[in-house]
Amino acid sequence: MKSTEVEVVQEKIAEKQQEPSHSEHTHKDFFGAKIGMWLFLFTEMLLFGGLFLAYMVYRLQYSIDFVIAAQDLNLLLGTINTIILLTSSLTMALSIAAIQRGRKALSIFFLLSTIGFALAFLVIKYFEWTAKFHHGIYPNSPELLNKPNGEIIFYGLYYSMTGLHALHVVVGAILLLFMLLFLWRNKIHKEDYIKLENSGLYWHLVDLIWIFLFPLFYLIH
Amino acid sequence: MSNETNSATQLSYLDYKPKKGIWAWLLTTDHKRIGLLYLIGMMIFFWVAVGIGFVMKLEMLTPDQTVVDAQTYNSLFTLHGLIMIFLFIIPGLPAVFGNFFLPIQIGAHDVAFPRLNLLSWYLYIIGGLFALVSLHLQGGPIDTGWTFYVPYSIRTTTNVILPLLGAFILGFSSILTGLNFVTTVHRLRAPGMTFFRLPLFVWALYATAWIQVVATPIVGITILLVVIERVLHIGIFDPALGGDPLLFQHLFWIYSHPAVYIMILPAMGVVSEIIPTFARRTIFGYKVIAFSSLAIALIGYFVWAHHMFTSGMSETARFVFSLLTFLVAVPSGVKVFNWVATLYKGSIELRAPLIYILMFIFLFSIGGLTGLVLGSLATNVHVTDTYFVVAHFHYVMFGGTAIVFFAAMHYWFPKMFGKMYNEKIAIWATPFIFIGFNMLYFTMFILGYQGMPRRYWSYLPEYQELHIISTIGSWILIFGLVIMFSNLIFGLIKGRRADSNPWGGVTLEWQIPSPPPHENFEKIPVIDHGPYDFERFKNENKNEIDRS
Amino acid sequence: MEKEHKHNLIPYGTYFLVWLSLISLTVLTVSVAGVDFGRIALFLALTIAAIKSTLVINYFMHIKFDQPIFKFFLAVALATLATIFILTSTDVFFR
Amino acid sequence: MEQALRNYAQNVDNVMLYIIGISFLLLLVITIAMVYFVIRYNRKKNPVASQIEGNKILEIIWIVVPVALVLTMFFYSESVYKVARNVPKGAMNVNVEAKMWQWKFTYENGKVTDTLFLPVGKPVKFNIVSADVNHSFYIPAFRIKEDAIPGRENYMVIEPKDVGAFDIACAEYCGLNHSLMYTKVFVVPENEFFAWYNGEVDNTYLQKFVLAHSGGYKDYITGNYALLFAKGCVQCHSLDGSKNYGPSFTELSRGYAKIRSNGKLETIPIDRDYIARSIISPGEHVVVGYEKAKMPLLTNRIRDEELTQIVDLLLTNFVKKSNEN
Ligand code: HEA
Ligand code: HEA
Ligand code: HEC
Ligand code: CUA
Ligand SMILES: [Cu+2]
Repeated sequence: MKSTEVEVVQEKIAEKQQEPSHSEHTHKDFFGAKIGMWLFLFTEMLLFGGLFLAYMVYRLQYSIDFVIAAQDLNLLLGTINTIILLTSSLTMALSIAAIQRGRKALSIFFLLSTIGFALAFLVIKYFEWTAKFHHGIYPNSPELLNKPNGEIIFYGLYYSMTGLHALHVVVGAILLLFMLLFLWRNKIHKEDYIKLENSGLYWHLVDLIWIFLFPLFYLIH
Repeated sequence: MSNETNSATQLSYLDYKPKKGIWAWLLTTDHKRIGLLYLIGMMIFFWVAVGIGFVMKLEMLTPDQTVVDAQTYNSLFTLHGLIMIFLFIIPGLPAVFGNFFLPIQIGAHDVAFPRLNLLSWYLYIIGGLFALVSLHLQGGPIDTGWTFYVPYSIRTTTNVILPLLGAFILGFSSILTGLNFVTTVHRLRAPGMTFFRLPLFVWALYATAWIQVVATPIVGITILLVVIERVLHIGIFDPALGGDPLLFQHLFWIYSHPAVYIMILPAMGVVSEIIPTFARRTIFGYKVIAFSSLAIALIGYFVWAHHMFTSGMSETARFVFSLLTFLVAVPSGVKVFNWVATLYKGSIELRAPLIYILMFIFLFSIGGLTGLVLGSLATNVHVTDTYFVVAHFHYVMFGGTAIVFFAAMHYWFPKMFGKMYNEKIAIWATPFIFIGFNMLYFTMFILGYQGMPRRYWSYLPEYQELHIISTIGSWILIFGLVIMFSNLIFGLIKGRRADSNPWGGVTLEWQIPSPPPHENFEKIPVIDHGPYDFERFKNENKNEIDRS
Repeated sequence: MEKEHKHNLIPYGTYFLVWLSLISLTVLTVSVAGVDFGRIALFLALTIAAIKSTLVINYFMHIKFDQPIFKFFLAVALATLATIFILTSTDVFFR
Repeated sequence: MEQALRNYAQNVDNVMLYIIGISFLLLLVITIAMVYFVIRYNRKKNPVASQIEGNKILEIIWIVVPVALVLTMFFYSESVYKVARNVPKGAMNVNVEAKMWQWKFTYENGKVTDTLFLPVGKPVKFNIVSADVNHSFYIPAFRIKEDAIPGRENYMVIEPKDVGAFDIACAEYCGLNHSLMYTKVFVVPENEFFAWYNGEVDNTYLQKFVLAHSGGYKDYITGNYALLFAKGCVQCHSLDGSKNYGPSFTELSRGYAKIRSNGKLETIPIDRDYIARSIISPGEHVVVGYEKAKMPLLTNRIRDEELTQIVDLLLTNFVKKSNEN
């Protein structure tokens, strides 16, 4: 969009504000809401950024231990989960595209499938984790403590990073459930779908993070 | 724009009560009320920390035990640091005066997300309560220092987890405030209020808000990892399991160095407001000051490891970070020079707020310039972790930010409450504060250079004389502060009515009644001039100026 | 505002294409992981991840079609991240 | 380069002077300008302000000049500091282990102490580790410290320039007794150090040695009393009247000595013979008040001509001095 257009938009908004209004503004500022959402996403990015930084430091220090430890991760499940999340991102985007065109039912369908994928992801994650637990590999387990430091750290990072990510998936799924409700009740519709759009942004971020987690943990050889 | 006509049509924010009783405050989304809520919360936490500081200085009177034992002292300085940093000085200016005046100064009715704003306040209070509750739990108050260095923080048996979670929540509160301000500045400027017509306080808050948004999450995750380490033993920070304590220090300072600019930038913004008002002239080098705020925010990001020069980092890192540290001093210097130049050929009225600002310039310069000593490798290695550092950061934080906080309280007092404090008494408090401050903290530079390490409960007898001078200084200082605060509180109760523009300021907040009406502006103003255009203002409001 | 949204209507097909590329990139990175690329293996994996995330950000998250200010914001955040990594490297890579 | 490490503390002080000097000037300029403007352009004297928006040249000056200034500071400081990160060839290794709340020093030959002993004028490299939490190995007099971090080994180099005793502090917060984690480093002449290192003398010997003449190192090498230092007499006999293991040499100026010989109290004049006998057969007569302390037999360390020299020295400098008065 050209800058002149931005100015036009800004002036329009300014006009709106000039109308005597009350503090519960009747006009919503979609653009502002989106700015807010993006800023929030940045904080999430940096939150994980800290963890990735830790990963970098330790990968450098314990590169061999990392390779050994990574052999025990289930590449197949990891790949399936990657595909699931990517697909959920697609359905999320489609859900927004549908409501943009005013097609509520389609939008709801796509949103439901997104939530479905989220659940599938979590179920697979659950099996992955419990399998590890059965092998006695979890933080502070005697089995793990016997291993070299590098492997302990690898699993420390693995559990905290995928754990935090899983937490985000859960939060995202709950958020999407609310959106479903709003869609259902026509609170989200063709003219006002910023909530759905923002939740979508959040959901894509969850996907983005996984895009990096996946090679860093599952693809070390 | 006289007071009477306006108050007839619009209720002041203090009188406008959409809800009953206390709920009119606790559920308000009015940015001005939220600002006051912050002020109240901050007052309470703050005086607790001041009391602790006072006790610490008492303890330092003699080389051995004076009033408290070692364990207590360790908890005291930790709490003192924690409260001062996370509950007072980081939220301080943005949350109180930023909340109150940012929307007014850009000509808006409120911030972009008023309800989020209230949520920030609740998070702030909850975070503070976490810290306070931890004091009364088994294990005793946290004793790690405000820096939480591992592995001590994962070994100590005191209550670490709760204050850490408190800090995490406070971090979120800070992020949300920052996010709110960035959006507000982008979206809610009045028509014609271009970026280069923003008052410099807004510029400073904008730069600060960005740091809050992109730096705070790092400390958030760091703190969480420490908590996880304590509970689950994942090894990331535990050297016994292969963890790297230096990684913690990096992560901690990646946030906490930018955080010191979160503390000082808003203060610098306030200075750029007060000086023009009392000099009756436009600021010298508006754009340079505006950009130096951004420059400080930016370069401030590149220097964190100057807190780690002796930690065993690589030589390369020592070199790089020292060099960058020196560069960050330049934009601060630019501001100082521009402020002084703004006094040149002004028409200066020496009122209490300006006196505090002059004091700020002097004290902050000392603090900042000794920052150079700390940034230089050779000298840092000698004075790091000594009282020299303690002196440095009190000069910049207390002599810098807190003194500006006082200036801001005086400057905006009539606007916020529609009352006036007693000017004479306000001025009388300043010499006590100035002398007490320097006695208290300048001695610490000397102590530090002589090699007295910080966080010491007992010390070698040869340091005692200086400690005594310093402690006496703290009494004088507190005396001055008590005068100042009592005067303000007295003004609040008994002060005479203030009119809408007692100082002859020209930014938007002075164009509306005191205290501001609930909606700030009846009609959003249209802006066609810079923020400090006294020339224009004089022609338009001749009478207004002559009166003051 | 409404006009803006109509502006941005992206065909469903585009999303499918993006999705297809994402999936194929995933398949690529997994199959390539078996091959011994030595030191550049990590680099390769991260490059693929970077390409994938560019796709997600540009299309799914609409950055490509949104107002320039979002690109600028994103640049700030990414630059911050980059700074943190590079400057920390001056320590950990030279120890 | 070698000199640089030896003079490190001095150089650090110079850097400090340089930075503080410039800072002080800047502060002075700022403060004077500020105060002058406030007085000169007071509302009464200057009722109408001039609206000066800025001045490009000035602003460029006060960006460029500070940049230049801080760069000189940086490079000066860095050039000084570099020396302290450079391990000189032939440096002696000492392992330093910090533990809540004490220090442990291990020497190359396996000797372990809790107080540090170093030879003067020889570069030393400390390999610093920690057994529990972070500490920092800080010797203020040498203007240097380095943290002890569990799980890693840090290093630090110094080259002691003077004989003396200096404080070692812990400068990184480490819990309850952080402030009590003090010890000392004793810097002694090389031969004394090696006598100790090889187990010929014990810790207290070196400590006393240093304490006896802190500040008097110059005398040791060149001064009148060189021999008294070399033979270690000053360990027990001070030169300034202060009390120590043995009577101060200034006591000789009494002219008469109250002694106990074979249990009997006697007073005999202090002369050449008395002094010589005190040294070659210490147990024969004991100065009153020092019955419990014993002067060791040092004849194996003193050759005959040295003995005469010592006696002469004591006679002329202590005994005679009093006679003149
Ligand atoms: C408000 C907070 C604040 C501010 C603004 C600053 C500002 C600066 N600080 Fe400070 N600092 C702290 C708060 C702050 N600091 C705290 C809390 C700690 C200790 C943390 C802990 O360990 O607990 C600390 C510690 C600290 C250290 C680590 C010490 C150690 O533990 O080893 C260093 C090292 O480089 C440093 C440097 C600087 C520098 C170079 C600036 C610069 O930004 C200063 C710039 C200002 C000026 C230079 C003065 C004005 C300019 C002129 C008068 C013009 C002339 C200028 C030139 C010639 C350049 N600080
Ligand atoms: C803003 C920050 C701030 C402020 C104002 C102060 C104020 C004081 N500090 Fe501060 N101090 C720190 C931040 C601060 N401190 C930090 C971060 C540490 C490091 C902790 C650590 O090592 O972990 C520290 C450490 C520290 C030490 C070193 C402990 C050690 O290493 O052993 C000492 C020693 O005496 C000390 C003394 C004091 C005293 C006597 C006061 C005061 O009591 C002096 C008197 C001041 C007042 C009476 C009031 C000032 C009023 C205002 C600032 C604004 C009022 C505003 C409202 C009410 C809204 N402090
Ligand atoms: C380990 C301690 C020690 C050392 C080393 C030592 N002395 Fe003594 N010295 C004593 C003590 C104790 C006495 C007092 C008891 C005595 O007279 O035997 C003493 C007594 C003396 C006296 C008599 C002093 C008087 O006031 O009457 C002289 C003279 C003397 N020493 C000379 C020397 C000389 C010369 C040396 C060095 C070659 C030396 N001492 C080394 C411990 C020491
Ligand atoms: Cu050991 Cu402090
Ligand atoms: Cu810093």
